[in-house]
Order: sequence, then C-alpha cells, then structure tokens
Amino acid sequence: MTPLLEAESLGRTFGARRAVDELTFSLDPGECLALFGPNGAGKTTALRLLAGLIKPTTGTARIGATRLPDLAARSRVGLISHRSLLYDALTARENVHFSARLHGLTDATAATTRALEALRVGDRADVPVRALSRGLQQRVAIARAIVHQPDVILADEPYTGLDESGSAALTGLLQERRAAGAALIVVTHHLQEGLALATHAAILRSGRFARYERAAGLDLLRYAAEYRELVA
Amino acid sequence: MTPLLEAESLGRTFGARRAVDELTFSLDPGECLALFGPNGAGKTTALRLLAGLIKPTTGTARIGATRLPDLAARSRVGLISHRSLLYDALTARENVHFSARLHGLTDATAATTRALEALRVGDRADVPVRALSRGLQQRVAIARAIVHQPDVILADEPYTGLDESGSAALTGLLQERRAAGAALIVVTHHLQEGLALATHAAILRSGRFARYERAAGLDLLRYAAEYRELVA
Amino acid sequence: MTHPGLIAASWLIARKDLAIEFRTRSAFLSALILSLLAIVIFYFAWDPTAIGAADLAPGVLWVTFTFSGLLAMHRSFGVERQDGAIEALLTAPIPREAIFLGKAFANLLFVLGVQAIALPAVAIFYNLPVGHALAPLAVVMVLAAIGLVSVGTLLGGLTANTRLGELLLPVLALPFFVPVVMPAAQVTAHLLAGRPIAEAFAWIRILLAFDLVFVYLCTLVFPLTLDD
Amino acid sequence: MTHPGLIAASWLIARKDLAIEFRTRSAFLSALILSLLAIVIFYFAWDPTAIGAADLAPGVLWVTFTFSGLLAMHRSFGVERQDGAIEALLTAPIPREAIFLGKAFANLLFVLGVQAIALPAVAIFYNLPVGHALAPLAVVMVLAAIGLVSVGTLLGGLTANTRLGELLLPVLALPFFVPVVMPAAQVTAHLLAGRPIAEAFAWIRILLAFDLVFVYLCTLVFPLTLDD
Amino acid sequence: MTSAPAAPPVRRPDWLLLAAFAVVAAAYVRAIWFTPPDLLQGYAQKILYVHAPSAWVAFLAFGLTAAAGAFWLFLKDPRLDRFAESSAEVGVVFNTAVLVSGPLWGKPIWGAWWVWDARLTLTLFLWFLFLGYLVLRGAIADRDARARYAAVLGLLGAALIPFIHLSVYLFNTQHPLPVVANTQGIQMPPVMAKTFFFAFFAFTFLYVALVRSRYALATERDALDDSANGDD
Ligand code: HEM
Ligand SMILES: Nc1ncnc2c1ncn2[C@@H]1O[C@H](COP(=O)(O)OP(=O)(O)OP(=O)(O)O)[C@@H](O)[C@H]1O
Ligand SMILES: Nc1ncnc2c1ncn2[C@@H]1O[C@H](COP(=O)(O)OP(=O)(O)OP(=O)(O)O)[C@@H](O)[C@H]1O
Ligand SMILES: [Mg+2]
Ligand SMILES: [Mg+2]
Repeated sequence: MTPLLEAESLGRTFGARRAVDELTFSLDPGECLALFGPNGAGKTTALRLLAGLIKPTTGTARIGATRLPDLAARSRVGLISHRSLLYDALTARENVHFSARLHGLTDATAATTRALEALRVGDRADVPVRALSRGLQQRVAIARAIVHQPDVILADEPYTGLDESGSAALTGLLQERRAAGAALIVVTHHLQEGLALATHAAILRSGRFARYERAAGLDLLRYAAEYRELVA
Repeated sequence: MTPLLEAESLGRTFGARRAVDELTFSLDPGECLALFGPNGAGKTTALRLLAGLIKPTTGTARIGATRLPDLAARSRVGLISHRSLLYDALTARENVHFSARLHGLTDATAATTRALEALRVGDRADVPVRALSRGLQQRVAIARAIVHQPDVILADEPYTGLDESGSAALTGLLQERRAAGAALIVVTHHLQEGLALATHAAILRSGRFARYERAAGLDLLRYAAEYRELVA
Repeated sequence: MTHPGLIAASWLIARKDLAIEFRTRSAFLSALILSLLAIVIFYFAWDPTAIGAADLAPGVLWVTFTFSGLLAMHRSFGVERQDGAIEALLTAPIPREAIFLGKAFANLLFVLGVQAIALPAVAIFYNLPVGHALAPLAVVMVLAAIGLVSVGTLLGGLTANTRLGELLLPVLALPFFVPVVMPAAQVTAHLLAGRPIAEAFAWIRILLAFDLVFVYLCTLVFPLTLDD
Repeated sequence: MTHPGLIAASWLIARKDLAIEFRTRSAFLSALILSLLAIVIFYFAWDPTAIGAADLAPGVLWVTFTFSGLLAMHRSFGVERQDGAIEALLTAPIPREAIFLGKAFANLLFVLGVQAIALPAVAIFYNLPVGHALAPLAVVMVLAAIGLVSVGTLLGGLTANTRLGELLLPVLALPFFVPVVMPAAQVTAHLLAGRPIAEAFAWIRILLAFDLVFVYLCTLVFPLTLDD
Repeated sequence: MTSAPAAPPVRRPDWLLLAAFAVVAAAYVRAIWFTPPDLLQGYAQKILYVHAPSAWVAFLAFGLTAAAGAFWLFLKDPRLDRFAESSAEVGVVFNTAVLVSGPLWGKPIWGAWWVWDARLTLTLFLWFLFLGYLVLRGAIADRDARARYAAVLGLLGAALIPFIHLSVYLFNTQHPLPVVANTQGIQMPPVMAKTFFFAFFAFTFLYVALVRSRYALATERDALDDSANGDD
C-alpha cells in the first residue's frame, strides 16, 4: 500500500541557509508524527513544503500517488499555519465558508457550522475576525483549515493561544481525523502535548532529523532529557 | 510605600461587551502576577490598558505615582504583546536599537547587544526580521520590549513559539528583572509556566477576577482542577 | 466533493473581494469621490485661458482611471497579505489562474464603476458635449479598462509578494501600461475633439489586440509571481 | 536615561522610516511609476498643435506630485500597522507629536525625491528649458511639498485606523490639496513661461500661509488621531 | 453575552418637521403665485428661492458641524457628536440641492452647466468635505474614535474653506472666466426680496426640524448598539 504522505530527500534553502535538508520519511493513514525541534530548526519550512506553499530546492513531496503542488494533492491537505490565514474584515463564518467553497464542498454551510461548533466558537461566529481575541482567532483559523476534512493535517504549533477547552477541542478533533484515517504532523515545543497524539516522534535540528522513532515505547521524562542534550 | 503598579476599577468596553470589568489590584516591586483565564476573558485587553495603549472606559491605572498614559509612566513599562511590534524589513538589531533610542538610552548599542544576547539571538541579529523563524522573532520581540529594563513588565503569552532554551532565557530574564525590583504580569494558558514565576495568581473570567491570591501556598494540581471547574 | 473549476473558483474569489470592499459600502463611494475630486482639482492645475477643456479632458480622464485603478489593484492584494490569507488560496485546490481572474474581475468592476461616474463628471465640469461620442467612448473605456486591470492586477501581485516587491519588477511592468493607456487616451482625444470615429477604429483595433494578448499573457504569467 | 525630546524623537522616527523605505523600495518605485505614467499619458493625450508644451507641463507636473504624494502618506502608516509596530511607538516615552513630525519629515523627503526625478522627466518629454527658473521652481516645490505632506500625513494617520485605509485617504486629502496645487501650478506656469516671479507673489503668499497654518494645526491635532 | 436589543420607541409624528414643510410650501406658493417673475430670466428665476437658501443652509450646517466637533473634543459629550453627525447629513442634502439647482439654472442662463466661479467652486468643495466627513464616519466602528476623528476633520475643513475661497478667487481674477457669470450682488424689487428672505427663514426652519429628527435617530441607534453585541 502506498503511504498517504511521503517526502523524498525534501530540502529547501534560503540563500545559503539550509532550512530543510533532504528529509525523507512517510506517514500511513492513521499515523501522527510529533515534530519537535529548536527555534529555526526548519519545522515550519518543512510543513510549508509539504503543503505545497513553497517550492523545494531538492526532492519531492507526495500525497498518496500525486505530487505536490498538484491540485489533487493540495485538495487533501489542511494546513494550520502560525498565521491565521483569515480575512479580518470578514466574520468567522464567512472565512470558513469561503474556504469550504474553495474546496468544492457541496454542503459548505453545514460543514462551516460543524467546524465552528467543533472548536466552540459558534457563538462568536458572526463578528468580524478582527474583533476576536487571539485564542478565538486561533480557533477560527483551525476551523478554516479542517473544514474540508483533509486526509493530511499539517499543524504548526496549533495549540498556540488556546485555553483548556480550546486545546481539548483541538485534541479531540485531531484524534477523530486520525481515527478516520488521516495522517497528521503536529509541530510543537511541548513534548507532552505532542506525544499525547503521536504514533511517531521526530526531532529536527538544523533541517535534519536528529531522531525519528515510534512514539509507542517512549518515556516522556527520558525523552525530554535526551531532547535537551541533543539540542544543546 | 506606594505600589509600583496600581489599577483602580479599571474597565474597558467594546460596544456593549465588557472586555475588562472594573479591575482593582496593585503590585509592589518584586511582585509577579500570573494571570490566567479562558479565551476572550479580557487578559490582553487588561494588559493593553495597563500599557496605556487603549483608553479605559472606567477607572485609572498608575505606575508609581504617575497616571497612564503619561510619558513618565510609559517610560517605565515594557509590553510583550502577542504581536511582534517589529518592522519586518529591518534587522533584529535595528529594531531593538530603535526602541532603545526611543527610550533615550545613552548606551543604546550596548544595551541592544545585551538584550539580544540575553535571548540568544545574537547570531541572527543582522538579518531582516522577516527572514527569522517564528520563535526567533518572538525572542527579538521580547528583546525589544525589555531593552530599556522596564520597572513594569506586561507579558502577554510571552512563551509563545519559544523552544526550551528560549523559554529558559525568558524565565531567567524575568526572574532577574523581578529580583531587580520590577513588577511583572505574565499572561499564559499554562498554569505551571505561570506559577513558576508568580508571587500572585489570578483567574480572569469575562473581565472580572474569579480568583486572586498569593501563589506561595498553591498546589498546582488542586489549582488546575479548581481552575477547570471555575471556567467550565 | 469536486474541486471548483477555473470559472467557479474565480467567481468565488471575486465575490469574496467584493464582499470585503463593500463590507463598508463606503469603499466604492470613496473611489467615486476620489475620481470626481481628481477631475475637479486638475481643472485648476492648468490655465484655462491657455488650454481648452477639450484638450485636457482625455489626459485627466485617463490619469484618474489609472490611479484609481492602481489603487484598487494594490488594495486587492493588500487584503490577501494581511494575515497570510493568500496562503489559504495557494493551498486550496484551485488553479492559480483563478486567483488572477477573480481579482482581475473584481478590479474591473471597480474601475468600470469609477469610469461610469467620472465620464459624466468631466462632461459637466469641463463642459464638453460627449453625447455624440458616447457609444464609441464607452467601448474604448471598457477595452482599456480590461487592459489596465489585467496588467495592474499582475503588477499588484508582484508588489504584494514581498520577495519580488523589493526587486525592480514594478518598474519593469511600467512599459506594459503604456500600450494600454496610450491608445485609450488618444482615441478619447480624437472623439472629444469631435473628429470622425472612423479615425479611431485603427486605435480601437489595437486596443482589442492588446487586451487579448495581455489578458492571456498576464493570466499565464501570474502564477509565476506567486510561488516562492 | 532621559527621554528624547520632540526633535530628537522625530528625527529617530524619520530615520527609521527612511531606512525601511530604502530596504523595500516598493513605495518609492510605485510612486515613480505613477509619476512617469501620468507624464506619459498626458504626453500621448496631448495635441501639440493645440497646446504649447509650456502650458501643459505645469499641470502635468502637479497632477503627478499630488498622486505620488498620496502614495507616500499612505505608505508611511501602512508600515506601522503591519505587526502592530505603531503600538511600540505609542508605548514609548516620546511626545506623540514626534510621530507626526518624524513621519511628515520622511514623507517630505519622499515627495521631494519624486519631484527631483519627475521634473527632469517632464523637462525632457516636453523639451522645456527649466534651467533658467530652477531656483524659484525649487522654492515653490518645497513650499508646496510641505503643504501636501503636512495635511497628507495627518490624514494618512487618520485613515490608517479605519476600515477603508488607502481608499479613504485621497477622498479626505484631495480637497486640502486645492490651495496647494493651484498656486504651485500657477507659479510654475509663470516661471516656465519665463515671466518674472514677482507677478506670482500673491500665489506664493497663499502657499506660505497654508504651510504655516496647517503644519501647526496638524501637529496640534495629530495626537487626537492616535490614542484609541 | 448578547443582551436583547432595546425595543425601538414608538414613532410619534414629528410635528416640527411637518410644520417646517408647511412653511416651505407656503414660501413657494408665495414665490410662484404672488411674486412677479424676473424680467430677464422669467420663471427660471424661481429656482432662486430653493437655490440661495439651500446654499445658506449648507454653509450654516457645515459651520455648526465643525463647531460641535470642536466642542466635543473638550466636553466629550456624545450629544455633541450626534448633533455633528445629523447636521452634516442634513447639510449634505441642502448642499446637493444647491449643486443641482445651480446647474439647472445655469444651463438656460449661462448656457453652461458649470462655471468655475469662486462661489460655485467653494460650494462644490464644501460638498466634497461633507461627503468625506460622512464616509469617514461610516468607516469607523468605535464610537469614541469616530467622534474624535470626525471632529479633527471638521476642524481642518473649517480651516480649509477660506483658503479654497481665496485661491479660487485669485485664480479667476487672474484670468477672467470663459463664460460670463454674474452671481454677485442681488438687486431685486422689494416684493421679490420679501419672498427671498421668507424662503431663507423657511429653509432654516426646515434645517432645524430635519436635524432634530435625524438626531433622534442617532440617539436610538446608539442606544441600540449599546444593547447589541458590540463587536464592530
Ligand atoms: C455659495 C453657494 C451659492 C450661493 C450663496 C449662491 C447664491 C446665489 C444667489 C443669491 C443668486 C442670485 C443672484 C442674482 O440673482 O443676481 C444666485 C444665482 C445663481 N447661482 Fe448661485 N449660489 C451658490 C452656488 C451656486 C452653485 C454651486 C451653482 C451651480 C452652478 C450656482 C448657480 C447659480 C446660477 C446659474 C444663478 C442664476 C444666474 C445669475 O443670476 O447670475 N450657484 N446664486
Ligand atoms: N523567507 C525566509 N527567508 C530566509 N530565511 C528563512 C525564511 N524562512 C525561514 N528562514 C530560515 O530558515 C530557518 C528555518 O525556519 P523555520 O521557520 O522553518 O524554523 P522553525 O523550526 O519553524 O522555528 P520555530 O520553532 O521558531 O518556528 C530559520 O533559520 C529561518 O531563519
Ligand atoms: N477591538 C475589539 N473590538 C471588539 N471587541 C474586542 C476587541 N478586542 C477585544 N474584543 C473582545 O473583548 C474580549 C476580550 O478580548 P481579549 O483579547 O482581552 O481576550 P483574552 O483574554 O486576551 O483572550 P485570549 O486568551 O484568546 O487572548 C473578547 O470577547 C474580544 O472579542
Ligand atoms: Mg515555526
Ligand atoms: Mg489575549
């Protein structure tokens, strides 16, 4: 069976800086990779490459059989960026609905409501995003990213700004997608947060995997200690 | 002795929404308030009021003896906002240096270098901020906010995007300022993170303090449980 | 769940842009006032005893259109940049050309709206009889607007892209405006001078050719300005 | 550690703005494009048999400045809004007037820069001998630029906080440009026609008065446009 | 936290407004049937009785708008702002009346819709100022900011008027108008003059009545979004 998400010596340089350096890995349906690494390690760049937002300087990324940034591939990806990707003059509902339409959902309105409810911002859905607090905006941003129920979810520090209930909602949502056979990559600086969901864990350092393993057997404290010295 | 930071029935409404509802409290030198609360509780608005960025609809805020937004008061405040407040076309050094000059530092250059070193971005200080990763930008933002060694530090989710070493650097820096007699307010959604520094802890709910107490005696787990049901 | 086609996607984007514009109805109104103001102010930039209104009108008209047009295009990508919204469009399963066509269409409506007011205004304030030449003028304006908008939207994309914006590309795009606006201005001059429309046909044919070429070319080139 | 005074702070801000402008030349480039475009359009809409170059040029020049000026003012606060940088200025211990003066000064240099390029461009296009009147022309341009910039910067700040942004600015600003553009254009015409500047003193007096009144007034009211 | 919107108060017929319309009507009956037509201009001249009074009211309205704004800056009394808003909106209507009646009159009299006479031009720019003022108001959500910005613009506008008049006047004296306009000096038989001033009174009365009812609307709206969810 072909993996759902596949990167082959995927790399990107900015000027002289190798932000991402020939990454090779793949995820099957239902797998979730927790991606850790120090600031500037290349995590965001890696996700942007896998979302087809920027062109790789080396290698390729595939969703199922199709290569990025092909249309068919893009349609299956959902990116939770660390920018909201929202139009702040429009309301939460309008933003999510627009995204739903762009993805060709036939029941865009229903899907929009569902997504907003899932993140518990239904009651604030009709004010301009501009007027929402940061955490509420983050919820809308997530709703926008997953309204089309993508097979591949790329989440860049998705818990940023979320309170307890928001985090719970997000975790629930990611687990649900995973159970439905989606492949996830979650970037975060909180090992615990990341490992809670993960089937695999990886540590990125200056663009390369310093570690990549199954999350099953991992002991949080040991892993944390090793991470610390690995990065130092 | 007069408190260093003082809020008297400080309130702000947006349209009909009471974002902050008549808060009254004060901090002495060396005190640190950890401010918790669900999304949309009013934390950011409260900090913006205390920084003199927005006008209160009720009450007043004072730094030492002087009222905000007086010039003398503003000069003693350092705000770590959840936006970077940086010019992304300029380099980290230029941004911080500019801020240092605005605060009338005589040794602006030295202070800039010191601040950047303290946050361990010295080596990336001379690329445009635009080209920095999110966490690195957050470090620069913090450096900008504290380069003038403010007596009052208002930090709105300051750990956002920071990795281990960044967080450590920030914590160290905040402790140092506190020891030097500064008063701090740290907004965060991670109770542990917040309580690590705090002399006081408060929970904001729809603009009001649901709890406000000394942090000393608090047991993290109990507090977490109580917080959860308080908010739910 | 089928991906929206080129037209459908373009239409979605155009509608979204217009929605943002009209979130406060005043957006369009101000574009109108702007062009009126420009026209009125320009009257005072020249010595009316030395220059007849009819001689000025074409230049004034087209500078006004160009400016309000550029404003629209600039705005239409400023909106996208704000919170990285453009990236949402780039990750969406729509052809990148749709982004161009959608925005171009929204901008076209914008510019046409401005023209619809600006022309009568010029007629009144510069008291020119435009009645006799209204039909050909309208044709010229639509044709020119199409060219102007297609090039301008492309330019807007260039300048909005921080990476390219810093290069000289905007300046390089300048020459492409000339062949669009220049004939328009000349035809307008012809018509307002009351010369026979026949003379203008040559120009109009050129305009048409430019439109076809530029709309096609810009749609083609636009995706290149996006991916980084 | 003493807070920087009004002048010092203004200078800091002006320098910062210019630094940014030099990094990303985008605004200056688009201003230039616009200017050249205007010049070109008028050139092609121009019927040399009907109008003498010396009669047309002044208007073209000032129409051009008006627009490029508007661009500068808009840019100057767009920069601040990006990542909330303006809030850093607001929390800094500097008089708010300094923000106005700093930005106004940067904008002034910006506009003068555009003029410095547009004037020769016009001179070449319409082959006008400007040499003999260069000194008085320069004076007029500076006076006019001061007027445009003071009002424009204030309104730029005002509109930057509204939902309409760049669209609203010209709507509010253009009426204020009348008493600037008109005298400036008239004096320029005088000078290009080789007439003695003495005849134009009445105009220059208006310019001066406008500058004095509005620089003062704008500096005074600017803080009102900032604190939320 | 959306409380129920306040029920709009029951509409009572606006007697003052009705009275004002009656008086204006009376002025017209007098103008058309009991005042001899102008010797030169015939019935076209009847326009005068709309035209000139409207012009007067337009200028009056702008003056009062600017003044109200200026006072608001010191007193911060919302009523002043509401008045400014109402006066501006009513003023723009009368101003438009001048700009329509004028050309309608000018076409037969001068043979041109428009003449760049100082007075005409001034009216035109007054109209632009009005529109800009109203558009600006429409573009700001926050009530306080709206009032402040509007006040600022009003002040600047007031300072601008004389400059425009002066420069346009100079513009015309330097080179006589292409079309002869004589809107200077009113010499008319006493009957005409009486009607003329009656019309002035009637229009001023109408202005007062209109502003009053528009003011009531503004009060209502503010009360409404005080109770509504105030986001934007
Ligand atoms: C400041 C604003 C204005 C005021 C106070 C004003 C006032 C007047 C007055 C008092 C008259 C009667 C003069 C007479 O009978 O000799 C008049 C005539 C006239 N006005 Fe205006 N007017 C104003 C603006 C305008 C505008 C904007 C137009 C637009 C074209 C206009 C067009 C005319 C015309 C065509 C006449 C009749 C021709 C004549 O009597 O010379 N006026 N105006
Ligand atoms: N547009 C760009 N131009 C130049 N350099 C860039 C650009 N984007 C990223 N970089 C560099 O590439 C490296 C990786 O950036 P990236 O954002 O992927 O890091 P990250 O792992 O996401 O860090 P963080 O944890 O802070 O988000 C950084 O050194 C950054 O400075
Ligand atoms: N400019 C604004 N206009 C209207 N409403 C606003 C504005 N800013 C904030 N609000 C509202 O005020 C309330 C408090 O916002 P605030 O940003 O202070 O919350 P917060 O505690 O910081 O939340 P978060 O944890 O998500 O950052 C929210 O309901 C928000 O919608
Ligand atoms: Mg990142
Ligand atoms: Mg917040």
